[in-house]
Amino acid sequence: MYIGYALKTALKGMYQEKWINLLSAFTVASSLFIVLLIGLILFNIELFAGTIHERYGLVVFLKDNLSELETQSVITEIHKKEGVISARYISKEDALKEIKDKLKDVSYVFEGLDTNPLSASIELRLKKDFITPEKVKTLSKNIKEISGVDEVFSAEKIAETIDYFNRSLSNMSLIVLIALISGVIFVIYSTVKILFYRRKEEIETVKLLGATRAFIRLPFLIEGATIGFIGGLISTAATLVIYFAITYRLSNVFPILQNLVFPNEVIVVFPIVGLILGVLGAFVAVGKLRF
Amino acid sequence: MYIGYALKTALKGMYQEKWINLLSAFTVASSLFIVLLIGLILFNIELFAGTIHERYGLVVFLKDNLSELETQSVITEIHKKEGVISARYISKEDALKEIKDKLKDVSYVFEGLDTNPLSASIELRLKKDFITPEKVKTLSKNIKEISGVDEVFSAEKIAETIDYFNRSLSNMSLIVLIALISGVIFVIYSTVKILFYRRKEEIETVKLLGATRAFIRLPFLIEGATIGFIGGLISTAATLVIYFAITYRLSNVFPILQNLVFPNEVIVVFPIVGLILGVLGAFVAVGKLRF
Amino acid sequence: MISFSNVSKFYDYHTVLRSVNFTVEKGEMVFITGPSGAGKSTLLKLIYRAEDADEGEIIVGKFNVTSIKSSDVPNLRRQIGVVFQDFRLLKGLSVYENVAIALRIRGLPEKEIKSRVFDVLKRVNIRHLADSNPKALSGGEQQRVVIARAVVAEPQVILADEPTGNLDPNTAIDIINLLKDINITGSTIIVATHNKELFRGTGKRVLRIDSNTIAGEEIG
Amino acid sequence: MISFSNVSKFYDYHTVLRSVNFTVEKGEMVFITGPSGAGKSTLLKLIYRAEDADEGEIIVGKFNVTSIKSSDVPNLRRQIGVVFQDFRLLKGLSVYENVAIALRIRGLPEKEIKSRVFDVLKRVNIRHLADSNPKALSGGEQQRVVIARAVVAEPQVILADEPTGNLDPNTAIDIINLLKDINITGSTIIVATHNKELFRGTGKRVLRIDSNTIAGEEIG
Ligand SMILES: Nc1ncnc2c1ncn2[C@@H]1O[C@H](COP(=O)(O)OP(=O)(O)OP(=O)(O)O)[C@@H](O)[C@H]1O
Ligand SMILES: Nc1ncnc2c1ncn2[C@@H]1O[C@H](COP(=O)(O)OP(=O)(O)OP(=O)(O)O)[C@@H](O)[C@H]1O
Ligand SMILES: [Mg+2]
Ligand SMILES: [Mg+2]
Repeated sequence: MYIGYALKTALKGMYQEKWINLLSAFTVASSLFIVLLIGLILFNIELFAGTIHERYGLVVFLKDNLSELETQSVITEIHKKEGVISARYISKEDALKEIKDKLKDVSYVFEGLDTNPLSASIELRLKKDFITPEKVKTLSKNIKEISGVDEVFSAEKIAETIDYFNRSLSNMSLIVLIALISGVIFVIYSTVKILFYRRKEEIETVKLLGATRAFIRLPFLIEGATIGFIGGLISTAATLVIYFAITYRLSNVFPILQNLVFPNEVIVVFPIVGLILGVLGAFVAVGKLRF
Repeated sequence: MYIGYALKTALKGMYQEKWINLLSAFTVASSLFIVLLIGLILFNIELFAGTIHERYGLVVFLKDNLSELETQSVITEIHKKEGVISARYISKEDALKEIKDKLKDVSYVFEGLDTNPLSASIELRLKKDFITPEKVKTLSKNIKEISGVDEVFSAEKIAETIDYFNRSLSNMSLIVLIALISGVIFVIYSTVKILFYRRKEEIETVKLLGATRAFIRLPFLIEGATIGFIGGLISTAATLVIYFAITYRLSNVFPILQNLVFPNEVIVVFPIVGLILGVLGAFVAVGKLRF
Repeated sequence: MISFSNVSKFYDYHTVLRSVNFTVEKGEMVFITGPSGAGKSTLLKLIYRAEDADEGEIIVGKFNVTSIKSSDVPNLRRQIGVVFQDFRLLKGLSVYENVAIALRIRGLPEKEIKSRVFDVLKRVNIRHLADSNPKALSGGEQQRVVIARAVVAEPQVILADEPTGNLDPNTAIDIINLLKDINITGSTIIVATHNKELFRGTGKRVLRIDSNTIAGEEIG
Repeated sequence: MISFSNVSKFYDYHTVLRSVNFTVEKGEMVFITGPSGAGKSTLLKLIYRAEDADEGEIIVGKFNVTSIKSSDVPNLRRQIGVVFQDFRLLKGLSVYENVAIALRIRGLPEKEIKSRVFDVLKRVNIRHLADSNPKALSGGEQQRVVIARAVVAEPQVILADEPTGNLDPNTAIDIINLLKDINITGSTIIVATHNKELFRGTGKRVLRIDSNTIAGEEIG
């Protein structure tokens, strides 16, 4: 029964106070933008960390001049070890080709190379939960004892780093999340508080005329929702622009940036998150409405 | 004569409207924060690009078994070429050592390497304005004609990339700068406009009582200055926190981040910039004050 | 309809009302008078629960105002139309909307709102100002908007606080006649005023506040 | 001191004043009366340049108000003290500060401000309310704050727009006596009012506005 009037009041109020509302939407947008940006960065780092996990493995160097049968038996032996997902055999020749490929940019170091100085090797992929400093150490010790194996390159340091990185990432995510969520709540709360504050006198009067809480609250909830929604929309748009700017432009220079992922759901979800936060903030800001 | 009263009015007004002022300072801070962050990123990319410039050069590979005299004559010849800043001779042995150093992480590729497959070389550093695709091409052709030179590695692609990168960087800086400056002006303008708007009735009354423009404006200018200053302070502090978080924490994982530079002047300059923008925004927002 | 028993009201540093006792019957019209600062407005505010009594009991119709639940306050207030001494017009709204809001709050359909609002604006002679902003009105015109808003919903109780302070004598008498007409249809009315002309010869009860309480009662 | 020659004022859709002519001598005290909406407040607003005249010429002391430079308006207004019909009290400030601002604007030293403000608050009988917020005051008390603010700087001209609408008869007479006292010290005073009691027997000129112009002049 009040809704038509509340809608009209909210729209009119928002038009009359263009400035405050623009600033509010802008503020909400900029904080949601930061949330989105940091979220996106964390998301992508997480993704990247995931691929590091998958890619990472041990490299087992074989003694020179092993027969095919001997090589095969080493591989079988390794497959039996706990934590090993797969093992890929790389011959001397493959190794050189691969290295040359990887180091294209500095390929001049291979100028005039006419003997192949590399060993044949086996690359292992390990299970995710197997990549801890101790487990990798034990595994590589075990593999080294297999006959035919010359050396195991275990890169404990990389394992340690990934481990540390993962832990500090979750810590940081938590801190950043808490800081940002309280930031967004603060902004929307104080935004609606301002709108409420500006109409304090009017609300006081309407209360004295006998208005119910719902009658008073509804326009504010609509305003909060609109501001939050628009804030979410703007921040999503801004993030998309930044995203395309980075993937299309900067990736020419830093090719790794081409792999940045922007989850499509964000485009739908974020304005709705803004709307919900707006309604919530408005609700808190209008408060108990004592009579 | 008005200043004491204006100061009291401004402080009192700011205290009475804690909410609006907090939100304002917060808004200014967050936009200045973005300015600072992007500024810092651009600054560091610029720095990095500068070092790329300096580091970048041509590599001249010499024929095998040149005598010391022949080598010396090649170096002298190269020095004569336009655009060359310096030439560093690297023997076969030095080259291997350097490569091994550079590729520490993948040093296993040198396992079992017992002959030195590398050539002796001369690394050239070029003048900044000489690093354009055509000039580098011409120069490397000229050098190749010197007797005793086997091959010149010119990496035209790197030159092209740097060139492109530099141009798109200045374009982007410009766009970002314009967007952000208008953003900051908008925020401070509308912030003070709100303060002004909230006191519209009061100002109308004071005007009717015979107040001069200065009397009316002064408290607003003081408020704008305070908000801008606090905004600048908060954003500087936030940026410093982010900076230390990145250099101390993340640099464990991405060592390149250790080289990030935070110019100390920012700590002093930015709050002052905030203050000036605040006064400016307040001045514009209060406007002409028609009587 | 309205009864005060031993009602007192204090502000931090002084007493405004002490041991006020009186009753107003349903359908009665009563005047309250007294010097500036006597407590006339405060007494009215206690009736529509804009202020809480510190002592005593206040009954308004079926509501015990002094022990009313917070959620019942809007119901109480919708039984009462108030002509505020300081007008309390809503600045952002037109004259029409300022009057209509009293009906909107009560959930009336748009059509009825329209006819009722224009009716009452006609009765207070400001029909032609319906679309104006209250700020562009003269003092007396604004006061008539407030009166229109107070009576438009035909509430059981009408409280008029100095309703003619900004009106010329002729318009003032028109307003008092309007209130009398409404009174005849059954509304209980209390008018707080300094203006002796308003109650002289009406034959209504006049309560005089002095020294923080009802110091006397006469017939106007 | 004040003279109107053929002054007219229109709003978008109607005429408020047409061809108004009158003069008020320096040191004179004049009343303006007329029904609600006649244009009394508008006439006063033209004097302190809150509204622009659409036709004619207005002179106030050494100022030609109809051709005044925008930068001179504050100087004009500082010659004039206004009792606004709608009070225009500053909500954030105490009663003391509300009165003091009239002197602050004129750049007086703090010490003199203090003694002058307390003096005038005493004269309108609200010295004890100096630290109160205007919102916590009764209607009549607020009106006296406005009067105090208008007279505290002892301006050459005082314009009082319905200054006693919220005051009981005794207080109203006190206020008129206060204005008379100030008038004797040399200020020119114009009082716009509906209240015939205020000018009856004063022997001052009374201008009556009707049909958009000054329709008559009598002696009160
Ligand atoms: N919120 C408040 N806080 C403190 N004192 C108050 C408050 N409201 C009113 N008062 C004081 O209570 C007294 C009575 O005020 P009230 O408004 O009831 O007077 P009134 O009879 O309506 O006077 P008037 O005729 O001038 O309107 C006044 O002295 C006033 O200053
Ligand atoms: N800003 C405005 N825009 C349009 N009309 C206006 C404006 N200000 C005043 N009016 C109209 O001009 C007329 C005269 O107003 P004014 O305030 O001068 O009357 P008044 O004589 O002071 O009346 P009252 O005794 O009721 O205060 C009124 O009808 C009013 O509606
Ligand atoms: Mg009162
Ligand atoms: Mg008027």
